[in-house]
Amino acid sequence: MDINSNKITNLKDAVHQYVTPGCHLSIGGFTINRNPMAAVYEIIRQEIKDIHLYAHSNGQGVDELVGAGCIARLEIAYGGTGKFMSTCIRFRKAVEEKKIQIEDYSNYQMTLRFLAGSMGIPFLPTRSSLGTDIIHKWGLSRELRQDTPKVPDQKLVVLDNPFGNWCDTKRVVLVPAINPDVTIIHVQQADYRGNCRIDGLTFADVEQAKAAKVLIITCEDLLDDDYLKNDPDRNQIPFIHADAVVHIPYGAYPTACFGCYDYDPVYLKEYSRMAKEDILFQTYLDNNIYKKNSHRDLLNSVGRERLENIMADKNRGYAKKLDRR
Amino acid sequence: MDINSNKITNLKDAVHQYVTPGCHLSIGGFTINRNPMAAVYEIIRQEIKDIHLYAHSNGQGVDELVGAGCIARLEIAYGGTGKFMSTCIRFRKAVEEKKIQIEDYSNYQMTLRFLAGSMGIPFLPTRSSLGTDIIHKWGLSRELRQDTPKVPDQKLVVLDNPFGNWCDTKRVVLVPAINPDVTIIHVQQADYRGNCRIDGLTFADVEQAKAAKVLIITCEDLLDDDYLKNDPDRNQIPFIHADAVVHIPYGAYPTACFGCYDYDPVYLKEYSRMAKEDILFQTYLDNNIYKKNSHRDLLNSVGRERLENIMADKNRGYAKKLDRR
Amino acid sequence: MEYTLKEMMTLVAAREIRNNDIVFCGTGISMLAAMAAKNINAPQSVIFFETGAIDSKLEDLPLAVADSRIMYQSSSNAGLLEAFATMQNQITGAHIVGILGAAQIDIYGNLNSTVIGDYDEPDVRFSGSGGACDVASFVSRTIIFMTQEKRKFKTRLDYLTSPGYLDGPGARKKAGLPGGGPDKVVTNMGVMAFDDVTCQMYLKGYYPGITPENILENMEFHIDISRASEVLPPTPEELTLLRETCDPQRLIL
Amino acid sequence: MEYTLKEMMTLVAAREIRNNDIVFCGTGISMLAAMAAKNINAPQSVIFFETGAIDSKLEDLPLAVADSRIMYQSSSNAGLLEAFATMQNQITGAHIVGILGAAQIDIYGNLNSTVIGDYDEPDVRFSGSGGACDVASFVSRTIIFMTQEKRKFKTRLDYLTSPGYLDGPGARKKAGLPGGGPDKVVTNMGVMAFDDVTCQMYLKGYYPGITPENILENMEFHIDISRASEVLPPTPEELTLLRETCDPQRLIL
Repeated sequence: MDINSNKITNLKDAVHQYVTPGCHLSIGGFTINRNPMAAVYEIIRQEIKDIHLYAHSNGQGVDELVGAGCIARLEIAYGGTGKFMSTCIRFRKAVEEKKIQIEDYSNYQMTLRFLAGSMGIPFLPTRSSLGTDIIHKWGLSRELRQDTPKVPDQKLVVLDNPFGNWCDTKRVVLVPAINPDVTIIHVQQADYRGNCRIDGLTFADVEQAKAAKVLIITCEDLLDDDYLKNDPDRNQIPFIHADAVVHIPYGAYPTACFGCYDYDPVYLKEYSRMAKEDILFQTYLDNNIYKKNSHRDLLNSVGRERLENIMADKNRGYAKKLDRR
Repeated sequence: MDINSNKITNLKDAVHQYVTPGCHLSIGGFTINRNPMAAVYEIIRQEIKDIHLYAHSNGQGVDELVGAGCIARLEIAYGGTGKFMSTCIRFRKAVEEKKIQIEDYSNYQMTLRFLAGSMGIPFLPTRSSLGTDIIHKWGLSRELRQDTPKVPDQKLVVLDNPFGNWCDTKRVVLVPAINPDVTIIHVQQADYRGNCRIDGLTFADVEQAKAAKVLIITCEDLLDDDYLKNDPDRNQIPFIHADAVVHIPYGAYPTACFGCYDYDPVYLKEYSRMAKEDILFQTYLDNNIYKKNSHRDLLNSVGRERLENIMADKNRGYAKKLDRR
Repeated sequence: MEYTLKEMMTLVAAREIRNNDIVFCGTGISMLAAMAAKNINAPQSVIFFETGAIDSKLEDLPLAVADSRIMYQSSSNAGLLEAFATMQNQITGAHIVGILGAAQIDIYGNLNSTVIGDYDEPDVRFSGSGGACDVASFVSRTIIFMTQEKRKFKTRLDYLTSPGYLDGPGARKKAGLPGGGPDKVVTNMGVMAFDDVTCQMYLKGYYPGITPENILENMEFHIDISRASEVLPPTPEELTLLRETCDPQRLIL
Repeated sequence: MEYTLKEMMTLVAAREIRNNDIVFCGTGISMLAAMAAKNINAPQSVIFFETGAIDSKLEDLPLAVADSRIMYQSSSNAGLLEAFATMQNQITGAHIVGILGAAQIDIYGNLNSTVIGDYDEPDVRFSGSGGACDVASFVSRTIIFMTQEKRKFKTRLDYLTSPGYLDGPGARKKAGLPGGGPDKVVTNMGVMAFDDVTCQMYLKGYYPGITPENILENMEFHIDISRASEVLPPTPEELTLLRETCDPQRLIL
């Protein structure tokens, strides 16, 4: 991939080329916002399995990938989406039924792990979790760690402060870097080379993007010229990190995309309802994902009215009048 | 200081209250851009001495503070301003004449040290400087370190990677956090509570600001209402870090302020010329700083024509037609 | 004025928030408590989310800490790194009060939000820490929402997700933790605080119509009830502001 | 066409830059070399500054790496943290070529830009590392500008600011450094490269009118000159683009 080339492609090809069985993956967004849902659905549709997924609180996308059986191992801080699912339903089932291996961290720790990966260092320190079971209980065994070169040999390391009591700190927890094989994020604007502009909170997308060996960007608006260079202060990810750029309007649907559209409460509630029963969930997967050819197909079946309901007020970035009860 | 209060004050009071003799200080900007020069001149005018200064490549402001005899100790990465002074002239003299104590780091290391301070951790790791004299030669002795609680007991620590060869990394250098007593930055826009918006590169200003026990902000535009909240994505420093906000148009002069004005090549060349000789430099200090009551006095003596010459083109952020030869 | 227990809990937590506090809140009732404090008793308090927004306007109630509603008219929009650094930073962290919830709590205010049963063979899996462990590790004090049930107030946690006072006096410091630890536990029956010396939970208040004994019956461990008094019920003004300003659509209440 | 040695040096360095390189540059001649490459032989190369700007338009020549001219029409404006992380990150770092200068260099391409004399009692103080040590530590290869003088090509450096190959084969790896090390040294008399096996500097080229012996006379240590050939002089096209497009005001040239 030439760094300075035109990287525009389509979602089917990008997922097929980069998201391979057994790959280590991370996805952007947080709970019900800016998840790269079109890409998540495409991964499910292509039935890519045995994925090692890294998540802080990525929420909806995680639950659907887990539910569809794509995930073998999951390093995660939070499997929930807030009000819609205080605990992600398929995630919970999969863990309780031991269908996936799981290892727990905190949100900050997962974010630091991506940051370490993006910085090219093996670990970063924090004071979070000292004295807790996040330190004592490992989800991935030492044996698995020894046998798996893409997993570090320890979950984390507690280190006495080598600078005495500097910063009034006795010891710190070192969390190991993550360099996913692939990171997929959804952004409001990207250009042909892969410069990205995110409006609203960036969550940990920037660190996830820069830590990845391959970065796939899906975007609401695709610019085939250098327009984004007119305001470089707002471009959080420069093109040198990008490998594929895909134009997918409503690419975060049914999660929200600040400034563009809100989450769809109808979809998310229906999802929660159907996720609760295995048979219903299979129906959900069939109707909403497998039987659809593309994200556009899904949007067509959702229909214009619901998409209009979630359209963001331009001054607020969300749909003020949306009925969320 | 109430976090949510109106923090507008004037420069004389802010400097007098917070920049005390012997304090540990850091200033924002880089070489010839966005140094908080009005505040630097006020510190010199108030003859505050024995300061411990932390700098990456802060350039013009560092050289003037050193030249005026305000600095006792200096932890620094680069004492230069680019084309105007490949090595800062008063800095060089002070080091060669042993008038200040100096300790050398790299730019990344100093930035990481501020970042560690802002994150509330005692150190951060990097692979920079392994095998070099930055590791072997310490400017501040172990004895001084033992006797000075505000200085860490070691310059840096080399640590074998506790995660084996994770990230293909054998060992790292840990650099200790900095929490300056005071950081002073100059920004394009701030509001009464201390929300800051920086246009163009932020250098390490954000980390320096968030690491500080006290943050003084000088700004080109001061907003006495919540206008900056209309575009929160562009506000890099929220008000919770701020202690004093001072409105000083041309507060970075003679260094540049992107979008507002360029550096003044006439001033910077004249400075370089006068800095070369002790007697001339004393004249410079007398005429440009001690005999002036305020930054406005200095700007008045510079005159409208020169200020007009450096006025930034609004579409470029700098003065396209400025004669810089 | 009539009120629900959820309203009572929200307002009791809100009363713990003071001007000059920076309030970290999660989803649901904790967010509502922070909004109530801001609208009722602590107008100068600042609301803050782990996702990176600070001082959000909150014209409408968010349903998650990543809801676009928190991004509108905040003082600064950043990301998780900045948010958690603000908590871990002892200069800003000293101003922060965190509001948390959990599946289990013990007498030292340690929280479990990860599993019931064995970690490797869980009977019930919950969401996990999210930012809770970070908040509980870093900030000056926390307020914890709990439902008063025996299976939730546990002698021994199945998994310690978020640190309270760990195993007692000095334990946080010994472990290397910064921050202050739990300040209050707000349940549907009363309010607990923590003893300055023993770091153990004690009953501080019980709601009208509830007795200290009722509360003890709904806990696996015993706590001191000698310092308890009845909690003042919500005032009409509190209730009106909570219902009409904070959650008019009754999304949480 | 007539040309100055400074023009020759700039163009010789520019020729080392390829399409798909990300070029880290400092102030002065190194920035001009990067601009020359972009305008002449490597239009797809990307210019990058330690202060946080990448892919700047550079309509006008900056006089410092913090000059506002680098902030105009870049692909992204950030800060030092992002810039150095991009270099230390091995995925992006593999694409980066750094252009450096120094006061002293040794046979392994180690650089001194800190002091002449003792560190505690310096005879001459220079600017110090700035980002040079970081760049030399991290990136895939570096190009070094030097003036050909005995006091600058030293058997032993007074201070090792920026790592080259340290003390020879395997030493970078042993020290724990990533990155590749020095690739070329461009002086006012010729160009040196580094032997794949010994990691020692050797003469690769000498400018028209200069002999290998002239160069050896201006170095404290001896290098192999057996592989040296004459460097092609600047073409009229190179000179015209350099003078008229890159530095029309002759701020550096």
